[in-house]
Amino acid sequence: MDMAFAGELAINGALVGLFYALVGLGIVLIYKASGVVNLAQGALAMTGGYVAWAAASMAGLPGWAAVPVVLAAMFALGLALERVVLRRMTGEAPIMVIMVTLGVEIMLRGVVPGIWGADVKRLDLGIGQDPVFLGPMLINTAYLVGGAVSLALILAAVVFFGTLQGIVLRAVSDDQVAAWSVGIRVEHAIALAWGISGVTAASAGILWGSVQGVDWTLSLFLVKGLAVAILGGLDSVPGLLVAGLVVGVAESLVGGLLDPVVGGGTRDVVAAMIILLTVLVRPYGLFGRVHIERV
Amino acid sequence: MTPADPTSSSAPTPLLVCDRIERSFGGLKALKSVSIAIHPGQIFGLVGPNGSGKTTMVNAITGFYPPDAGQVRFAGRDLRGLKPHRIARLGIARTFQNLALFRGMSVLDNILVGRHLHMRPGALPALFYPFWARPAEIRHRAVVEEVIDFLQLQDVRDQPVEVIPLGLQKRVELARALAAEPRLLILDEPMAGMNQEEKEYMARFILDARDAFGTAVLLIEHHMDVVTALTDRLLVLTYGEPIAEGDPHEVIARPAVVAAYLGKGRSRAA
Amino acid sequence: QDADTVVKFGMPQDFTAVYTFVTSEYNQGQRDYLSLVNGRGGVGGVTFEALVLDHGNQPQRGIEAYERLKKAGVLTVDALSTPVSRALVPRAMADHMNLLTTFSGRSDAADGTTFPWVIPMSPMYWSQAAAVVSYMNQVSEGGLKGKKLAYVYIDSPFGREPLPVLNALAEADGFELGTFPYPSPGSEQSAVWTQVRRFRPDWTIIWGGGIGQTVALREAVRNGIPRDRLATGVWLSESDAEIVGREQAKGVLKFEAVASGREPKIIADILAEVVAKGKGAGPEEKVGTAYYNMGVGMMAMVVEGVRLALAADPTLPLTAERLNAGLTSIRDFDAEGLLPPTTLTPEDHQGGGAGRMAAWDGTRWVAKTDWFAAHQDLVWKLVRAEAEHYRKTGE
Amino acid sequence: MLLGLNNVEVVYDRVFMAVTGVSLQVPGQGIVALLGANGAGKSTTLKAVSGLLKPERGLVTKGTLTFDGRDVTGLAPAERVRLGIVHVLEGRRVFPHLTPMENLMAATTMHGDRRAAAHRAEEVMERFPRLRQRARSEAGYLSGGEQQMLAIGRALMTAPRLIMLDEPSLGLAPHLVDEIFDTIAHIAAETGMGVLLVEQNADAALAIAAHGYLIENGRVVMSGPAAELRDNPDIRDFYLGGGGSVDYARVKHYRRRKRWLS
Amino acid sequence: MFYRRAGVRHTSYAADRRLWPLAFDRRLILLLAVLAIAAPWWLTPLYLTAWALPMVIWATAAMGLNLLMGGAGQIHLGYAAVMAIGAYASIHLARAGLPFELAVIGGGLAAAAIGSLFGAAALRVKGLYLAISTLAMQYIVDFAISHVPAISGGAQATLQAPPVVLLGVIPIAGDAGRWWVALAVAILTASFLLNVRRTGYGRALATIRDKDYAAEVIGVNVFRYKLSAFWTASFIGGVAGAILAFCYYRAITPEQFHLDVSIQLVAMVIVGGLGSVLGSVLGAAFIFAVPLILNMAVLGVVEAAGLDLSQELVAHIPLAAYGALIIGFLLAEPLGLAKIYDNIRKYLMVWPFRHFG
Ligand SMILES: Nc1ncnc2c1ncn2[C@@H]1O[C@H](COP(=O)(O)OP(=O)(O)OP(=O)(O)O)[C@@H](O)[C@H]1O
Ligand SMILES: Nc1ncnc2c1ncn2[C@@H]1O[C@H](COP(=O)(O)OP(=O)(O)OP(=O)(O)O)[C@@H](O)[C@H]1O
Ligand SMILES: CC(C)C[C@H](N)C(=O)O
Ligand SMILES: [Mg+2]
Ligand SMILES: [Mg+2]
Repeated sequence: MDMAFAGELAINGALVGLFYALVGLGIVLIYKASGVVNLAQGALAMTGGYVAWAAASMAGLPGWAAVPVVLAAMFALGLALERVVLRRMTGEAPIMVIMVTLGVEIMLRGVVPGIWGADVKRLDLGIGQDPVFLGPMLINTAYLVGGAVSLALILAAVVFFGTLQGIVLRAVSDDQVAAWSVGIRVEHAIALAWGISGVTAASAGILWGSVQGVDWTLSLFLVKGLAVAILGGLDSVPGLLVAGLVVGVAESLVGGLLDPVVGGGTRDVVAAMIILLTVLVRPYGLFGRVHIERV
Repeated sequence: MTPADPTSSSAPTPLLVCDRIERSFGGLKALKSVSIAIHPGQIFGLVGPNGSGKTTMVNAITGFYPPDAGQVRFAGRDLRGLKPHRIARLGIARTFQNLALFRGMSVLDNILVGRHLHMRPGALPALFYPFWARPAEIRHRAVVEEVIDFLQLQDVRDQPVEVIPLGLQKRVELARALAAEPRLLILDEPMAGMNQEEKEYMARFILDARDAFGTAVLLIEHHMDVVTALTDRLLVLTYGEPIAEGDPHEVIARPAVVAAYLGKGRSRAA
Repeated sequence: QDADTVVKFGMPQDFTAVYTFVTSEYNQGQRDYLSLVNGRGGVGGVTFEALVLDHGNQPQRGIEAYERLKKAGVLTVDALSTPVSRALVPRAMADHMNLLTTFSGRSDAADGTTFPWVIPMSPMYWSQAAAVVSYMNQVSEGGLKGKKLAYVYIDSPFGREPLPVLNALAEADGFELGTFPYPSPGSEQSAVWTQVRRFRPDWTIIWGGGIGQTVALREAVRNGIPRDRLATGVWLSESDAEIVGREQAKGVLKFEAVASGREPKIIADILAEVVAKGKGAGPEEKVGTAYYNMGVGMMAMVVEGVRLALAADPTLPLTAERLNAGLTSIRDFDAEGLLPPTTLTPEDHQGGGAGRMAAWDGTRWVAKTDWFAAHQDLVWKLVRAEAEHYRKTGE
Repeated sequence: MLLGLNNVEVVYDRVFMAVTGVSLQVPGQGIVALLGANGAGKSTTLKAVSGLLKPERGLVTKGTLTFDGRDVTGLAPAERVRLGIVHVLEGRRVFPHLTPMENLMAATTMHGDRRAAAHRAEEVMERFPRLRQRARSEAGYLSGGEQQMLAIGRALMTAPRLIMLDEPSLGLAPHLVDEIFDTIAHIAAETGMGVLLVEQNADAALAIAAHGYLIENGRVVMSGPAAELRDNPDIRDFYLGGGGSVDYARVKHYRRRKRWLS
Repeated sequence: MFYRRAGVRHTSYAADRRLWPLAFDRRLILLLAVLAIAAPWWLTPLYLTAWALPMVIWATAAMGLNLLMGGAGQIHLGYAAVMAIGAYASIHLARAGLPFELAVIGGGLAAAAIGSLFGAAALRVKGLYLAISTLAMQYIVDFAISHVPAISGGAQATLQAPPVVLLGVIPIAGDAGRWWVALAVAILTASFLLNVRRTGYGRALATIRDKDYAAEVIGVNVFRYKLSAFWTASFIGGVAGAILAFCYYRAITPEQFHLDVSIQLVAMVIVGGLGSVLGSVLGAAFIFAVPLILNMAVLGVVEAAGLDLSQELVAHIPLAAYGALIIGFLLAEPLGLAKIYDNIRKYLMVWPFRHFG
């Protein structure tokens, strides 16, 4: 096999995998704080993309200048969602709360394109389209930027969970009632997680929106983010990183090598197989914490 | 109701024999060579400080944490490699230290599941309920009503199990275990969180169960007054090691036991 | 009752899911054209009404909308969605409802004898692919013989559809065909394009819709595929070029079955008589886009069918049966230059399969050829075989 | 009075009334014991004070709660902790995936001063040396007694003025029960905290308490100085085992239950 | 008030185990059954074929999924794939000449076989990790169907369903006939599920729902019952898929069973109420009908008010409102529509008092 070919596939795959991990990061944050899997994470990413487009095209800001505005707005949206919707569900069974986030996803999918239009929007961050060449290997610049941003955010999250605030968040995810009993403002902790998730979602939406254009399909990254988050272990940030790389590289390599043989888009299936197998071998994902069950 | 002097080890075959059981978790040796023998109809006490391995012992017997070394024999059968549900089928029932009732089910249904191993439930009987499942349901229901009567749970029969008080929940768990008609009943701290009166009730139920069904009982309890009164034989563990075994009154007087477990404070009496 | 003088068309379409990239423009064109005709007093004593519903690309909602529209008395249903159209075929066939599957739906529906009630009225994907290859064959020096052609497609029945045509033509024209599927919806295609680059194609065809197309176009550019050697079917629009970058997209080729731009007379008329009076069904800037004009063109054809039906028998109300007969008697209709001259017959529901190649010049689509149809013998061989297969097995 | 409950009524799930008008007082110093049978409403009362009813769909529907003269009835749980009310929950409820040290640190969100928090953690570790031994293990794997110590230590980290303990002796070995009660007595004596102690182990509780309340079916049916309660014949019978020595092997079959229905 | 409970006495265990101890409930059920059977005479064809028929089929599927999710506590995100297996298998069987009933059962069996294969994952993983494994199943099945022409039906990936012929002699051609077939299957499934809950089987499933270690000690073979739950639920799903194909779509294509359908099914179960048969029906009705109703309502309002809104906005408002409704209902009653019904019923039962106890 041709090394340059495999190398190019692997590198671009890894970068895309990091991007998936960025979507997954929001899911993991919220899960760690509240034990809820946020199915609206994809729709939040879509919203971030739309808001960026609106800021850029309506307020006339250049793409990159709109970014901080959008991140702030999405932080606020995350907080608002927690305050208005999720807070009232505290203490309910996780599956119900997950369903509520699905409701949020559907609503955002209606509201946002309803207001700004469902046709695909152009979002230009000023990232050049010319590829970077690594010897014979062609690396997508936008992926490079996206991968770097994801990596930075994920590392920041790893650091964060070592701080006191991080411990508090972990405590909240362990036992909300106990957290209340020792004076932790559980609502604030969860709201913070939602706010940050809004930011990571917006980053994802903006980065990918600049690659493919902004429309509702950005919300489909939910599935990839979810897969990566679960593969890594829903409550593990470092796990995200590894899982993102695994999924990205595998999708890319297997897709590249197998598709010509079987004549089909095997990528999604391969990702599905990897997830299935990994979860069978490691039931709590690669790095997920084991549920402590004392009998 | 005079149990055949179970303290004498001359009784022919023990029902349960644990021979030099060992079990560790990671680096922690939770059980270091523990052996016990329980005879039919005997109430065997197992005490020790928190974390001394009592629950682990129960888990080793019931197949949750199979021993790393040593052997468990029940009614002459080697339990090695058997899954918990297979062991349950052989006639061992237990309750849990931290209640493990099925939430979302009524008290009645919780006790009815105790009959599981005497039933043959499946999807098809349910599909043809009137002729297939109903007769069996009613038969087992009658048995369960006896248990309910026995443990005086009539009032709460139809309540969802999670809303009744803890003490009653413990009783329901006992009822569930009894409904299985076990030969060996393992009770892990059945009286935790009970007041005097409730403890007396529970004590009575345990004795009655033994007397009525001839069940052997392995009892873990921190209430020493209860333990000394009910058990025929007592084993004390600390750090996974047996430090004393024998007649309960005699055992609790040993200085080692007092030092490691009892202390000398006021709770001695309680 | 004057209800008899109103002819209703059902437009259950996908405004919220997979087809969002086309539906609103297409539907705007359809309704603006009906406004134009109504503004002029209608045709043969009837005026028109469009009943629009969203089915979100979900078959069950499409079926509900279909049944509802049927009850409302529509004479045609245009679902603009492959899955929904497929789910409607058995019903339309049983109910004798004109199911319009313009630019969507099964290719073998071109066979009117097998599918009397399914009317594509537009070049099916097989015809489109054949035309694209035939164009490439013409403009390459020495034809396609010995050349390499890459086909990069969305891995769905729609994307796989051209494969038999391409394979047959590869054999006939002597080029090497490389096929590169990417999974739906195509947000991420880098691995695919790495392979394409290594295949070193002389020509590349991309086949997808919406973001799949923009991402493909971007990746093609990035991987150094010359844009004037890159072509696709009807699903590439001004807004796609906009997203990729007007300049970056320059030169890319597409097959168009309806003229784009504002020059065609009907579009100019709409601007003057509908939009200028504030009766436009959508934003003015969309008037004259490729998808908008597709909506106009197909509606023009349906209205022409109504005209023919009423010319043959002016009794009102008009029925679906008579409209079907009217539609299949359209001869050389070109909607004043908007369409290639189109002839529909009870046997041929496709209408000739003609279109033309157009290139993006940085601001608009510019025609590179005249209207032409290619390899219709081959296409019809496939159509007949598939239709035969359907009749035999129901597949 | 540090804490005052005035005719508090609690309804679960909008339909089930668990506490039907409880009034009690806890002074700023010393131990108050709250006794009662299973399901009498002891835990519910404590949850009403700490504000932890909401997650169980419970609601204070009547009555008022005052802390240090202030009405706290509508306050969020975290704010009550900031005022100085802390609740050690029944069943220990440590954070299972955090280490003992992290468990302690998680309870310091209300204190800006990191150094003081670290110091306080050090004190707790001094008080419960066992926790230091298990410092690296996740708290979920600690034994029952260790977890109970951790729970009490964690509560102390909030620097409370009132500590409410819900059955701290539950499931503990006798020597640990002694230890825990000693600790509670010490805390009450040394640090000048109010303690509200819910216990089934009435004997031990009344031994260290100054005052006691007896609650039945959601109502306070008896109250008074601990010594008085200890001598009350009914209490002796039903909570203290008739004065100490019960022969469990011979307990009567169905004892008539006495109810203090008013 | 309406639901008189006073005077209801059970004198035997059999009576105590009845499904509906209250006479009022029994009469209500009877009335509903009669109404449903008579639907072809009082419903217009539009509502019969495009509303009632699909709803009753979705309700069947939701019941199957609810057995798994509510009954045994196993989340399944690939239930549409299970239905697809049933649909494709039954249609291929029918086209191979098998009578309709056998083809449907065959579809159910095929779905059960493959479905429980995937359920094997449930033996290792729990909760969300299981959910993701079933999601993977969805992708794998989708891929297999759409990439094997022999399954999906040639280049056009469409398969026509052969006409339904009952018992090999009674041809079912009309809407009414198809409705009765679907209704019969739904009623059968519902009665099965209602019975499951009051038998040892249902209880055994419930034990593995939250505490599988406690299930083990009473002798429940968790391994077997989890598999059995997957088997049974997949069988029902397969049958529902087959009925969907034969009676409703009449031509099947891969898109009819994609991930979004799986998610809709999960939504039906949860919005309806976990573990409740009534909930499955209400949930299916809600998830199926609300988008349609909203669509019409928004169109009506826009038209009546003469609002000049863009077609895009008009099309998206129902979607937004639909999401908001899901949120709203779950905020109001997280236990689902069935619980809302139950609350109302309880309220009427104790009326004029406010609470029990
Ligand atoms: N699953 C497990 N993983 C790791 N360690 C465990 C596990 N289960 C028990 N242990 C450890 O094994 C030791 C013995 O625990 P065990 O639960 O048997 O104690 P016990 O005697 O029942 O105590 P208690 O009276 O508090 O119930 C403890 O140190 C405990 O932390
Ligand atoms: N979450 C709840 N929902 C409904 N009822 C509840 C709930 N929690 C408690 N109850 C009921 O409220 C009453 C009082 O319960 P509480 O837990 O306060 O009793 P307790 O005195 O603490 O008993 P225990 O000794 O068992 O801890 C009981 O009858 C109980 O069934
Ligand atoms: C509009 C088209 C790009 C969609 C295509 N007909 C499909 O089924 O995927
Ligand atoms: Mg224990
Ligand atoms: Mg309590």
